[in-house]
Amino acid sequence: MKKLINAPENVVKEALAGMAAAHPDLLTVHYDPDIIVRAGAPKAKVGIISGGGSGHEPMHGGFVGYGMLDAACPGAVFTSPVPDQMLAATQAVNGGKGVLHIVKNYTGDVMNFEMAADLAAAEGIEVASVVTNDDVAVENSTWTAGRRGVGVTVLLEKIVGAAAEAGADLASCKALAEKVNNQGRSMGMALTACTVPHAGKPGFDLPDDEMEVGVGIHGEPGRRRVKVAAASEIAEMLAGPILEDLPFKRGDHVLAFVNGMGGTPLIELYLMYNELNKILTGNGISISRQLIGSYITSLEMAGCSFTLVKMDDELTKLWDAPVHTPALRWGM
Amino acid sequence: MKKLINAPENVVKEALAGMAAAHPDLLTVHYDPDIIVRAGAPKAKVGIISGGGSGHEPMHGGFVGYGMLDAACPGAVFTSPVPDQMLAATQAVNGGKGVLHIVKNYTGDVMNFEMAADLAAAEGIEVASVVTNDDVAVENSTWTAGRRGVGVTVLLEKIVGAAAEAGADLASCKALAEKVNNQGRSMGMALTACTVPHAGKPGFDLPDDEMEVGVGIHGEPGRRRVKVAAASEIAEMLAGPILEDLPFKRGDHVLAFVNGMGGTPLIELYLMYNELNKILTGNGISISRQLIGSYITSLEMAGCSFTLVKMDDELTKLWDAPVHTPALRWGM
Amino acid sequence: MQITAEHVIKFIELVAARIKEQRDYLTRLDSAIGDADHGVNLDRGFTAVLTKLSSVADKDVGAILKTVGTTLVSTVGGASGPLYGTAFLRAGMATANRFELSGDELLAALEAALEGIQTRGKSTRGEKTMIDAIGPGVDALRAALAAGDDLLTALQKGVAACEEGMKATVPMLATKGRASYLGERSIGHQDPGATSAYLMASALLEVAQGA
Amino acid sequence: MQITAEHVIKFIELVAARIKEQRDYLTRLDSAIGDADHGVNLDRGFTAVLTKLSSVADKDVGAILKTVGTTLVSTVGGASGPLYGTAFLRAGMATANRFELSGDELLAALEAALEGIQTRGKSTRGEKTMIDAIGPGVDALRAALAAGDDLLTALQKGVAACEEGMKATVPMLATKGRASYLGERSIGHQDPGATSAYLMASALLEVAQGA
Ligand SMILES: Nc1ncnc2c1ncn2[C@@H]1O[C@H](COP(=O)(O)OP(=O)(O)O)[C@@H](O)[C@H]1O
Ligand SMILES: Nc1ncnc2c1ncn2[C@@H]1O[C@H](COP(=O)(O)OP(=O)(O)O)[C@@H](O)[C@H]1O
Ligand SMILES: [Mg+2]
Ligand SMILES: [Mg+2]
Ligand SMILES: [Mg+2]
Ligand SMILES: [Mg+2]
Repeated sequence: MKKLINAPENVVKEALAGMAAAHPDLLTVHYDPDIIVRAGAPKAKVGIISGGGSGHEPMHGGFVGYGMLDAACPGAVFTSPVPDQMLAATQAVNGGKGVLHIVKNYTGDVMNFEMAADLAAAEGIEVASVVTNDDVAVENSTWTAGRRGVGVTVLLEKIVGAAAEAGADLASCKALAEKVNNQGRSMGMALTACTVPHAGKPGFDLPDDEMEVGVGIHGEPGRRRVKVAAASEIAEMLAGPILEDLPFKRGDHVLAFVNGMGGTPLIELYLMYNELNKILTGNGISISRQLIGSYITSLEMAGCSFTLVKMDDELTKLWDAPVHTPALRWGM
Repeated sequence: MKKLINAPENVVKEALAGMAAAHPDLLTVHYDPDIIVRAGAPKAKVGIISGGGSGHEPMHGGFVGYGMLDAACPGAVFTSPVPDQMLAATQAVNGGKGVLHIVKNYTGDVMNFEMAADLAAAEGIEVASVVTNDDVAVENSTWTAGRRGVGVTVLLEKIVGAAAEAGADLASCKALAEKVNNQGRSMGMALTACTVPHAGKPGFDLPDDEMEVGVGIHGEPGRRRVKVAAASEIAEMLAGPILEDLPFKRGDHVLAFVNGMGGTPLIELYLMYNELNKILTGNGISISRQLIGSYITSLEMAGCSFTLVKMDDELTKLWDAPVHTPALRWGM
Repeated sequence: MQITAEHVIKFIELVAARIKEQRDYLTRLDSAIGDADHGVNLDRGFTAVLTKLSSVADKDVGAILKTVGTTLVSTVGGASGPLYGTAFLRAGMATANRFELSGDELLAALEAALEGIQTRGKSTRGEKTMIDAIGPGVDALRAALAAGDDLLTALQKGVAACEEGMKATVPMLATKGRASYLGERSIGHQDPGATSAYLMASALLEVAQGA
Repeated sequence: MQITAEHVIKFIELVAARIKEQRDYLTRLDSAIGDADHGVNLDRGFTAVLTKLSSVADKDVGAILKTVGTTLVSTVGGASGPLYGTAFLRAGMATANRFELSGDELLAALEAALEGIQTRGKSTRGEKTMIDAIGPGVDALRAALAAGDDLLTALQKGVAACEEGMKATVPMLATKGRASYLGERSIGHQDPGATSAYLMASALLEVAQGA
């Protein structure tokens, strides 16, 4: 295992210390429980918080700031944070208008957030939750834990953050979050595995000529292993299931997000964007907004994911609204 | 070799097509010769262009836009662009106030830019050049090709781009560029090699317990190979030679740039920023501005580099000035 | 025989030691069908639990188990944190103010724990999770006690069933937790949570045997 | 014998073929002390040159070589593009309007090429570059012609010296080009540019031998 780290058990705290040193204008880091709280957020708004395992940077801590998250709860690497963190974050950002929890659909995340929400409710804080589940690689069946929450989470945090900044109330924020989640779909693939610092070994062995299709963001294997293919074929493997699923049709405008898994060079992401753009154009769908880069990652995994969200005027306006966080910034 | 590409010979053009599709508001891509030209740049300003091999994305194409570059010339992967590209870019951005060529000190880049400058001069276009050479890993001797241009290039393009946007003339832009270069130093390291698509094999073999210290950005081996060390020790190996070299002293304010080589997860960059911050604090130097991310890369290489630029009010103001490019954006 | 508060302290200490020993093994199991953190998660949790034990050394069984539960909830994270945390919390509620547990009281505590996991995890048996080890173990313990076995014999039968349950997760298709994302590919691997559950069960037996 | 314009066309075609054959070898050499692109760079350039050759098939040697030079400058990039480009341009200027070259004229063209590389690259011998192969080759050719050798014998001596020069780059410390960044670590590897220069020299000899 080769990593720019000291001891595996200190990775998260030391990276948090780096964030605190780098972005004092945007955020404050609290330890034990570890939370990242937006600096100088107005109190008279709905608080927006999210959280999940570490190793997905910049998600979520990199999205704390104006127009996006009010707090983030980083767990151990690939491990859901504990309820204490979400409770502390909820308390920190509650200004009386309630707090929205943005949760990715993983058993651990859902349970830990649920426990925190119960504790917060017991303190009289109004909490609403949205669970993202946009990964079409997983069959959406009542017999499974359901689809994973992946790329849509990033886009949703930006869009709902903008609405909260503009004064939307808790119910509207929750409804908006559900709308974005319903209108979004994702799928990812990996060329290489990644290594959890504590484990010291890659999560799976992948021969030099094979790749995993339908991976999540936790270094777990995907739905199937196939021979490495050309970028154009990989783009079809990802875009196909997304387009077959609801809700995309000819004439739609989408926000297209081509995401790197952490170890993928940008030149490859632009090349994949070119492939995605060709596929969508061929399907009569046009890209009205785009995001290209490594925003929801799996440590140093090489690979990419596509996320499409069907856009309308409301979502476009919120997407375009000013945002100022360590990882996403425009309009200010 | 596992990459998200189609044929190796089409990587650059297909990634350019992706950039063109993604950023029509910011830039236009011309082919044969391949150049990326800022969209809607005002004509009555000094044109700022740069270029170099591809594989370093977002540098340079990702820095084309308001307040930074007016054009970029992408060569083949790790190969200096040809004079035809720089000539075409110079012609495209020349508005009569002259054009500044920002060149990284590599034999190939310098020679190809020189030839282009000669050709442009023959057409009556006023051209000035600055050659960046901030890599302290290379001995600065008249007996060698001199120090490589690395991280400072990114910061310089931002700062000089802001000056040009504000109306500085060609001589001032050149003088400013030289000032930034003189006040900046960098050093990099690699945990893994990278694979040039055409070569199909990593540029060097690195055992699982070793790393290269003093690498450039072209996948070449570094100055020395040592056992993998803790992040704190690696930070010392990089910051030490930078601080020993001119021009940093107690009380200085610096712009600190922690750069990922392309395959390094952001969590590690923040952890390294934390180490750098501790070292600088210990030396009485304070970080007044920072940039953390993968901005000058070597394909999928894992590793990082540090760049420090000594700041003053002039440079700080120009750094803070609005910029809007695919890779750097603030203030607008 | 009875299970005393002292036994419970010893049991928790032994679980912590076993988890630390088997940390990499558990993580390796989780690496095959999950995200390679189960051993690390539980080790972090039980290491924290150890630092809390002295504060409840003279308390009743319920207080000890509740402290274990809240500490696990606050330090483990992931799926196993809320699940094991809830299990110990519920077992603690079932044993409030008790300094000694009869066989039936122990059974009631374990049933409460199992019930807590199932409620929190919305899971049933056969989904390739920890309850596929805990469930059969509790069943066997109940049956043995009902048949008049002494506690030690009953515990032995319970742990044996728990081990069988753990092994029976190998051919199962996961439909809960992270492993469910793998679909058919989850088949052929032993569930990490079932394995840690068996480690805990055998630690309980070991303490009872030493008693 | 004389070197005709037709020979020059054949020479360029042979260089293009040899470079394509040796592309991966050259790239491997560049991978050890450079950036793994020398073979790919030259192959891209000479592939482009081939498409231009028909347009100068009936032109004089100078026109042919100038077309090769400008095409290399426009398609190779890196260090070798301007260097080889300049070399062919200068050789073309030295042979303007000539349809046949005597030994002395060929020598003059090669001297102009070497001079061009040195000026463009600000390099001297002993720095572990292509001129450590070209320089000794030109010297040997000059000496042989001065000693009265016929052109073919002189070329043979020149190419042998060129090969020796190429091999002599192995123990050299690089002080120009990318390899110089490696410092002492550049020692022990053959320079890729010296190797491609030797390939070109031996192609010239092969064409002359077939003449
Ligand atoms: N819904 C559930 N019900 C019961 N047990 C579950 C459930 N989901 C997961 N588990 C158990 O949790 C174990 C994984 O724990 P751990 O690796 O610590 O958490 P995570 O899956 O969040 O990484 C699985 O092996 C399984 O036994
Ligand atoms: N200044 C120089 N003078 C002469 N030859 C040089 C000089 N710099 C580099 N070279 C030659 O160029 C070769 C490398 O060419 P190439 O790999 O195509 O370009 P780059 O170094 O830009 O990647 C070296 O092996 C060396 O022979
Ligand atoms: Mg986990
Ligand atoms: Mg090169
Ligand atoms: Mg796990
Ligand atoms: Mg090279």
